[in-house]
Amino acid sequence: MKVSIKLFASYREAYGRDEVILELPQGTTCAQVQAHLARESPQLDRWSKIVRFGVNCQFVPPQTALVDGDELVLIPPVSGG
Amino acid sequence: MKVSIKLFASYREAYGRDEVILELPQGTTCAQVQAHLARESPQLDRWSKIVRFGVNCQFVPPQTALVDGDELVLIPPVSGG
Amino acid sequence: MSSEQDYFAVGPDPLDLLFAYTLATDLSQGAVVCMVGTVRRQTAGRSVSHLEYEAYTPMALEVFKQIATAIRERWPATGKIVIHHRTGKLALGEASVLVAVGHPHRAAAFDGCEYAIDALKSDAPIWKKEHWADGESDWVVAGSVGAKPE
Amino acid sequence: MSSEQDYFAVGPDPLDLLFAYTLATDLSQGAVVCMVGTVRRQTAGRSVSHLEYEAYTPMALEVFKQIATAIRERWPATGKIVIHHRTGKLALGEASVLVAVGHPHRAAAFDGCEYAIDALKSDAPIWKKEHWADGESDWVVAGSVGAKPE
Repeated sequence: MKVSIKLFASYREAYGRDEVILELPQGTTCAQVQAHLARESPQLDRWSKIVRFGVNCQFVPPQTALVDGDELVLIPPVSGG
Repeated sequence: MKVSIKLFASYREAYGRDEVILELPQGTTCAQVQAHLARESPQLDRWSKIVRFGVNCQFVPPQTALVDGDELVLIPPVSGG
Repeated sequence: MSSEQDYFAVGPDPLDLLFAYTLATDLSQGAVVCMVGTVRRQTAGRSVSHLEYEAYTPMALEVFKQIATAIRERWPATGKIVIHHRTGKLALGEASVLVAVGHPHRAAAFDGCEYAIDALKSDAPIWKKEHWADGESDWVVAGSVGAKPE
Repeated sequence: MSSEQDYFAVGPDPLDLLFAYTLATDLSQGAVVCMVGTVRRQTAGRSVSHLEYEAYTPMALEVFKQIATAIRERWPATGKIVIHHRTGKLALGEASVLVAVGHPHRAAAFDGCEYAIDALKSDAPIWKKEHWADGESDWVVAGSVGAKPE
């Protein structure tokens, strides 16, 4: 399945891009995507325990399975306001 | 001694004037002034228990004795804001 | 605590929120909280035509200063404080009172601003006369039927 | 609860307090409380040169809507809600966020407004990068040294 991953702030800088389109096996979870990216960019590791996930603009738990066409956003600690 | 009494809102309307200059014996207290005015305008009675007093722009207790030249304000329940 | 930064006013001119905000904010403030009280269409179910405010201005300004002092005692890092109350005739929807408080942190800005309006309503020598649509009018007495806590 | 009265925005344009206030007030409101967050000269003792905000706009707007729904559940008579957050580069003193809430009674307007900014700061997908005078910069992590609760 194809999923577009949106990266912001420290994730974008660590990974060097603001969007990644990934070809993933059915049922891959958000947490697994985070782990996959962290393997490629170890600096992402420092967020792995506190990153949050958004799918189609809604917060979802880390174990949420993604489906084809989903837009996943990895949300490092926010600091709006 | 001479004291100027300032009247506002329901007091002004009940008494028909916004200021009264009174010639009073030394040591007259704020509460006594209120009683004096209420004798002349019984409608003021309904406030007598909850009226507050200001002398020279400061809140003072009812038993405060006035001195010559003081500006006393009788403060019916306030409703600012 | 110097309070020359503050701005207190009581008078007939319409309130200016932007003016108050610009005054209340400066480079050390992280947050400015403003509260504006407006003339409501109805109070306690009775439809209002307009309001009239009367103030003993010199003492009201004195009370505003004391409110600012009290705020700084409780929230010492409070920056500027603006308290502006209108007098005279006010139509529906018009702003009757405006309070703005600046503080490096928002929680204290909220608390200081709410403290200011609550203290003003209990102590400032200002009186509100409600004129209802049915032609009747009366001075509001807090706690009486006509004056739900606003 | 219809929320078409609300105004939510995330974007680079400067915030407009008067616009927000005019939106938030209407004849049934007795009080409008606005909170404006501004770029402070210093955070945790380190002098700031400027800030940069980045947002995942579609989701931020979604979060704002959910915040408004939550406010109306707790304070049903809440009128209009305005939440506007800036993105891009901000100089010292500029407003980064503005929240305005109207309500017939001021206490609930204060509570709703404070709830909104607190919820925004914890949930909205918006990130702040602090650029300090010494040339260094970093994304703010709430609770870390660089980000005292604002």
